Amino acid sequence: QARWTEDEDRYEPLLAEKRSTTVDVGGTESALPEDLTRDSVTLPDLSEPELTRHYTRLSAMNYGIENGPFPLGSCTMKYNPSFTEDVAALPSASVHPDRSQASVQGTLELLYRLQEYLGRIGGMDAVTVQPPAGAAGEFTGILVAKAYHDANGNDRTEVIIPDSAHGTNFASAALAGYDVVSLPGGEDGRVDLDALSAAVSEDTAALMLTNPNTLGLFERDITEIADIVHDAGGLLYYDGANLNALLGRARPGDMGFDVMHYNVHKTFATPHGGGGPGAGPVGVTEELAEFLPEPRVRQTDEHGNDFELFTPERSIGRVHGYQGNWLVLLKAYAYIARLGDAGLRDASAKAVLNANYLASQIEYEVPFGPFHHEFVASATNDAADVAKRMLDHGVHPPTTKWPEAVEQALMTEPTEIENRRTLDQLAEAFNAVTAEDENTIETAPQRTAARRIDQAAAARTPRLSWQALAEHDKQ
Amino acid sequence: QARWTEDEDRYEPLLAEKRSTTVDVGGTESALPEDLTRDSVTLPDLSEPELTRHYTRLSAMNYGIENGPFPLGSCTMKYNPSFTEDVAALPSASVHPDRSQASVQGTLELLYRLQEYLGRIGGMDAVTVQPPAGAAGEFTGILVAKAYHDANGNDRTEVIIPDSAHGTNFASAALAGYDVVSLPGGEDGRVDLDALSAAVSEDTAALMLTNPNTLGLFERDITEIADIVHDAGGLLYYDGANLNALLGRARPGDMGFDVMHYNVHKTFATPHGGGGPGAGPVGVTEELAEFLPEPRVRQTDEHGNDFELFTPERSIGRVHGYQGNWLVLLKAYAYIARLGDAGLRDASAKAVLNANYLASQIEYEVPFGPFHHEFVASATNDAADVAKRMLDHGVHPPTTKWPEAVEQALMTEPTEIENRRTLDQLAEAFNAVTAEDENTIETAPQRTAARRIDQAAAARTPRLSWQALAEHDKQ
Amino acid sequence: MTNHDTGSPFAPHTPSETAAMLAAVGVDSEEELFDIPENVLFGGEFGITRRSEQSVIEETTELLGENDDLTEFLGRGHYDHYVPSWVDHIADRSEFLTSYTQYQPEIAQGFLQALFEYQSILVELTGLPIANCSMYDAATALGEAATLTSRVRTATGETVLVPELLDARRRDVLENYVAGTELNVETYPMNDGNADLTALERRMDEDVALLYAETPTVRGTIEEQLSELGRLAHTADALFCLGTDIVALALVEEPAGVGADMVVGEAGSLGLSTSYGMGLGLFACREQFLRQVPGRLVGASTDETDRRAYTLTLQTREQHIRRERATSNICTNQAWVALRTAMCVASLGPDGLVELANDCVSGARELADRLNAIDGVTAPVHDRHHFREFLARVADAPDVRKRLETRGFAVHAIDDHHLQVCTTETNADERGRLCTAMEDAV
Amino acid sequence: MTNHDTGSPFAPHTPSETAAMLAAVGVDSEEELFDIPENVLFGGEFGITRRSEQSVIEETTELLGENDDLTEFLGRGHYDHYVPSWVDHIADRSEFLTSYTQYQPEIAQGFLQALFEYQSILVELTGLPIANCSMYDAATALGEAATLTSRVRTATGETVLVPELLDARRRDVLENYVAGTELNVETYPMNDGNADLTALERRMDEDVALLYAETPTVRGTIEEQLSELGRLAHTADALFCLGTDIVALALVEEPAGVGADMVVGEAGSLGLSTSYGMGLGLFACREQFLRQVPGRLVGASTDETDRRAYTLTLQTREQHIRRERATSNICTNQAWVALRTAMCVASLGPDGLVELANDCVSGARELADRLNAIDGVTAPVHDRHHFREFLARVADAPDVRKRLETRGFAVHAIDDHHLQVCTTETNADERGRLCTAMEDAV
Repeated sequence: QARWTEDEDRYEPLLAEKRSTTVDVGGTESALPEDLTRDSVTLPDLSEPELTRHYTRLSAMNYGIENGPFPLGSCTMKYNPSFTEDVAALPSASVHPDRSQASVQGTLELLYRLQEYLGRIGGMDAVTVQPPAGAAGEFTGILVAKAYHDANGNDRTEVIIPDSAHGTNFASAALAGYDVVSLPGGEDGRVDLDALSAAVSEDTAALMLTNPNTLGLFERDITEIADIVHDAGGLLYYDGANLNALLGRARPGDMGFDVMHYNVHKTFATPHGGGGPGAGPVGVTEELAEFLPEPRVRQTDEHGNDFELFTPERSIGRVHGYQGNWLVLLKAYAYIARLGDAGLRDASAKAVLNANYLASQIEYEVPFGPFHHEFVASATNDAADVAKRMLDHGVHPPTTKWPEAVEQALMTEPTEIENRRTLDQLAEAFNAVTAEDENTIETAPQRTAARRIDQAAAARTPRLSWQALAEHDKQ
Repeated sequence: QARWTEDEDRYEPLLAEKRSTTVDVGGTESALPEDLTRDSVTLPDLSEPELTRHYTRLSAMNYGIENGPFPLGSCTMKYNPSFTEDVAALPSASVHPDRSQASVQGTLELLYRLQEYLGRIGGMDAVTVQPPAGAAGEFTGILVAKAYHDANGNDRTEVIIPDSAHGTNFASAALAGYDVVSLPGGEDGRVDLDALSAAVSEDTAALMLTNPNTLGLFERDITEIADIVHDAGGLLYYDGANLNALLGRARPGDMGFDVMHYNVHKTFATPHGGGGPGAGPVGVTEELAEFLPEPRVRQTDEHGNDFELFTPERSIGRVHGYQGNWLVLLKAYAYIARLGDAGLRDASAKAVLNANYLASQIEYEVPFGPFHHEFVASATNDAADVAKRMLDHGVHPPTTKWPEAVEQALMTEPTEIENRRTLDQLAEAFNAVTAEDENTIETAPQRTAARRIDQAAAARTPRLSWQALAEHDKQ
Repeated sequence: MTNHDTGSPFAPHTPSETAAMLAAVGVDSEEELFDIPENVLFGGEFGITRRSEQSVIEETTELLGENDDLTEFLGRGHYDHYVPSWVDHIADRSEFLTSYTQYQPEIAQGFLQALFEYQSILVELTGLPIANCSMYDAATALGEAATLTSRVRTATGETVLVPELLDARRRDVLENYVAGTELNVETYPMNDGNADLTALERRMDEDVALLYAETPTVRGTIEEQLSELGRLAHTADALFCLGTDIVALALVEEPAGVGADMVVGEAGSLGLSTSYGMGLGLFACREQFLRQVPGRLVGASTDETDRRAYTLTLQTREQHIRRERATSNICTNQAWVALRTAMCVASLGPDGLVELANDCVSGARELADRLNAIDGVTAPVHDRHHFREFLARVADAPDVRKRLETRGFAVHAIDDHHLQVCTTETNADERGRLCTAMEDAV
Repeated sequence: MTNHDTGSPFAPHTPSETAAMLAAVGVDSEEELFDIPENVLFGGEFGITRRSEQSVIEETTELLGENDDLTEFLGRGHYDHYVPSWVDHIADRSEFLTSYTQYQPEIAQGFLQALFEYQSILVELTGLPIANCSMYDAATALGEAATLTSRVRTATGETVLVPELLDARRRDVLENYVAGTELNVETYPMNDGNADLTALERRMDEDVALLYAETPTVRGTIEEQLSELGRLAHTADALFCLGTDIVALALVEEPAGVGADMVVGEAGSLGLSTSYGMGLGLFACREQFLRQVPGRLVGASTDETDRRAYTLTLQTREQHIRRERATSNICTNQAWVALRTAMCVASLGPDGLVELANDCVSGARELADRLNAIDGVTAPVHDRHHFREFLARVADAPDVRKRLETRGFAVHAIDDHHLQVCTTETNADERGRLCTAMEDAV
């Protein structure tokens, strides 16, 4: 379609630029006395046809999983089946969080089943579904670890995190009040056992580990790693971002992990929604179960009221005002139920096959291996530029410049949903860029809704609202 | 977005080109003996992610009402509010047509209410909602007229239709077995009373009239027209395509029309669906009610079964296997209920205002007037070429080269949903084309998903299936 | 402030914009724009209250809630199959749902391609080379088959022969479609649910213009002598039109192979729910009738860049060009349903569609066997293969139907002693409960 | 044939494609691709049955059908407002719903602009120049306000002062957020539902780092001394954080005008239904805290054609760059809810939003008056202006709550003698029936 460009200054006017009205507040029609109200409100004032066109046009300037491949490493951009949306849209799914437990037995049973499913999938004894995102799960897990140590009279102050870990690991540990000990990676891209042995001490509260790690490598020495941490009295935390690689193949609980979080918006295909909402349930071993956030759900014997909320004995309290992102949890349940054992096991197989196949088709160096659901290729040009140029080939590029263990990293995770043809086309996009001259790459993208955006200027002169923008444009 | 062009030959491969599989039918696993089955089936064989991408890409190559203005004359492309879709998606809206009447009282009441609403809006005494489209409504109305004449012992053979009428009028009359008498338009673009007087005779079964007509002109002499037809023993048929111009302002029943159809997919905003489904309810005067198709709905006194289906005494029978396009009727009901008197009356006001405003802003001759909800501008270039070039301005062009009373006609109906700014932009698109050189216009469009398409070749060498296409490409 | 709370909620005009536009036009009021003689001006009210979106949804939800919540075992030409969620979501995208007929193909490639794919699916399933991109429903498609017959026949025959057991409504529509032609409609007898070939052979003569048969029949039986029917028609120099539906087509004999000149029927069994009878008329025919086909056709061509592109084609057949000499009066059709149906077929894939068709046979067989085991029920009544549905003999069919309804089930009572029961994957889980209810009801 | 009936339904590989891909990789089987030591290989089953889409929908529908169908008059921080249909339809477009965080802004302009518009709406409503583009919910937003305080405070104070009547869950979350800081949480007393200013003034000293107040309060009262609260905080060199919600903001005093340094609260009251407590944390603050803001910020810039374009900005605050020194650990947030909320605000427009806020006051007043007229009920308990909700005194609140539930209504029982009742446009039509039920229940 020809884009409707209303003028040469912008791609689509802001709501406020289309029509905006100031309404007086207070006065005779007000339900409150004037001294308790504001003076006026100025907001966009558009009709429904105007609004639907606005947002339809905005949607056309946005790339989603149904537009093409989305191989962002560690993000697990799967197809989000729409039937899970239908389930979440059921009127009976929308109840107020302060309903009596007797009146929401369906919701409680569903949460209970999800706790059970997640426990089995991760090999964990107890699960809370409250954390509303992966980072919230990490924070929860670390608070649980802290509560455990506190309960044992251990005042441990450090959390060890490999260099290649997700930034949230560091921030979550810090938010929980821990000092972060950064662990440099080994030469093979995995944890260096000697470095780990040197790092652990009686101050070690936990080691946070992603497995396979962000290079897609399985931490083969996981048993030794667990022993080192456990021997030092620490706990082993599993970052679930890469769980899709292991579904039905290996379980964190079986590897010696004590705490883990699940990213249901990755592994279990709930939509990312342009950044959220997700959900980050946390699973723990029996030993840690009593510290989980309240409330959890359990089965009871009481007749006609088969499920109930309860507070674990030494609960850390809460990490969300209510029960987290319930609608997201519901979608995750529906997805897991749809796949079952066979589907989950096939998902990891095809995710790993796709990553390996794609890597075999691209003309980039891929250091380290054998990788699983993702690989990190090394670009000869600036990786960010390469990504921009890939946009011109109609695909979403990989995650760039991270992890730092690979120079000019292109961290690539196609997931199981891509077919061979699409992977070939992705490979063509990768390979086409290598053949192009520097100028083409540096001025990319040319074929996208917007051209390359000046990010430095955005940060240098922050314009974070239409009010600020109007002010700025006046000057 | 950059379009994903898989190759240089086509914009998006066909389903069958993506993956196709032949499956044997019959044999040991078959539920039927082999001599009762076909041998095999060859069909596209794709997974859900592949399919959703296919259709999402196709949707991106299609222009709908939420993409921009859609001023097709006589098509009344209104905004289609999505809440009517929600209503149509209610599980309780989907019942089998052979349900007992007692078990579908909700459906029957809703149909009854719609019959009532439509009757009031058109000034008609009785309404059937069975016809599944406007043309089906015309066919129904003419069959009703025929049954009426037959019942009165009159063997009338002709239907009179003004030259400027929709093609369906002619075809529907012919399908009902009538000879069509074409009535040339008067100099003012309206019915010429003398010509009409000359055309009517004892053979005249009906005059089919659109009012405002396709030039947007109200047939001012409607009372005289009605008298002429009625005096000759004929009936007056109202084509509802342009009813949006008159909502709450004038009613066909009050003008002397005996039969009319409503296009709910025009006037009452049910979506066009790329060509259908629509619905074409028919309203008639008391005198003709007994001839309407069966079944209709009426209110009863019987307790607990307040609405029932009945067969009008001398019904023409049926024009659809069941009750027509029920889900469309349901949406029309919801729309009418949303607007109510005030909204309907405002719709016609703004529709007529928008047409007049747009006409005032374009540099084209607009012969005839005063027009109402639509006008027919005259292009100096080939109207079809002008339309193609307007596509490059990101808007949908008007209906072209019709009605023939205007040379190089651009039949334009913006409807009430456009705001002033959009109308100004439409006017700019109109006006920009006049300033362009012939070559630009003749090679337009340049900015659309596909470029100008060779329609002659399509008709000369029909390739109407992927099988035919593959055969053709082989040669 | 916009006025969307007082006038049409979908007209965006603010009072000041309206004023400015009136000024630009050169009038003082909206009323001035209407050129309507005083004597036909409407001064009244319709008495229709303007309601909020929330109110309309509540009202219609409540109203439709008056429909009893029954599990339906109903068929007789209209069927319920599962529609995958993605079909709803993507068919509802406004680019599809709110678009118009593809008069500007350059910005309608998406819908055109989807309709082309729909046509192709029907070509594959029928074996006939031409399929249009929709009729209203099976009944009107049959009507169009008859009018096509009247146009292409050079012989003298004037009779459309239809099965005795044809659904009365379908026949009613057919009668209206032939009313304007020289054709008349007569029936041929049935034997144990299927065509009585002996009687039919006796009936066939040069007066027959069109022979129409169905498989499955209205009673759900599979017609076993399709080739023989085709032969009888062609021997009498008549056309042979087969009525069927899109699921059955995946399993039964290929229509082209049994001599069908035209295929009509219901394609919306995939893609629509029951929808109170809303349909999608399937229409396919032989190559030589191409210029006589009713309705729209999408064809492939190329654009200026020589890329493949699609367009409505052979429009000179249609009413907007040919007027009273058009092949049909149809204009607005069921395009969006055709889109949904193609999506459903694609979603099933060839294996899924064939499996579904097989399940229609085995599911009916299973349910008939279970009902037959109940004292007082004989099922199936016809000694035939059945597709989805079958007859069950009971002592008092209307009474049993009512009792079943009280127990939450809807079945047909087609005469005093016969129920008709239809089962697909959408009610498969309820078969056991139906049998239990039937035990109580007979 | 695809294998979507045996493996993952969403992995498109046919067996032959799988084989070819394995060959291209150079292995014989999928298992070979896994570099997992034998001793941690999982050989078991989860015992989760693979189900069809139809089955999952039926199962979850049935399961959730176990929830009683109650009309809710519940609030206490979580509210139900009508979401227009178009918001659902357009927010569900896959381009929005299935997109990722906007790391490639050139193909994410749509979502970025929508989030920018969301931020702008909050800037207008709070009067504060900085709003981020979402926190998880009101409780975590409050937690983040506290950690921000701990980062920006140069004074020595270590106490976060919160209202005595703060929702316990909100406080619980706050406690966890401050656990890793030097801060501790204490309460100040309330008087007839609002802050007890006299007591608070006595309490304020240099130990207070952050003063938190809410309007409406958890009991639905409008805080009448907001400016005074701001003054008390600033006098003690503490920050003032106001908790509120997006609807109330359209009516109550502008936070910037009463000295709020930060505003937190629930923005999802518009855009989400009750959703069992799913939220959208609102976060806005003064300019000087810009570099300390938690969460994502969208900023305007230009692209190479000098057209305005949007991008995530000031990312050096965030965890993926700053790691343990980030302003928060938040990564995945509630972006899609923010999109919906902005759509809802736009749908209401300024007049609609203000009207809705006024209705929250008058609706609560009307319902309280009607309940008060019932023997045995006193409402409202607090002599304040209320927003949506209020307390009602009855003899035995838990008992009355249960009786009302039996009659189809859900209200809060907050202690032995007090119910809390919340009303908005979504239950407005049921107020009369609630009153009737209450007459029976007390």
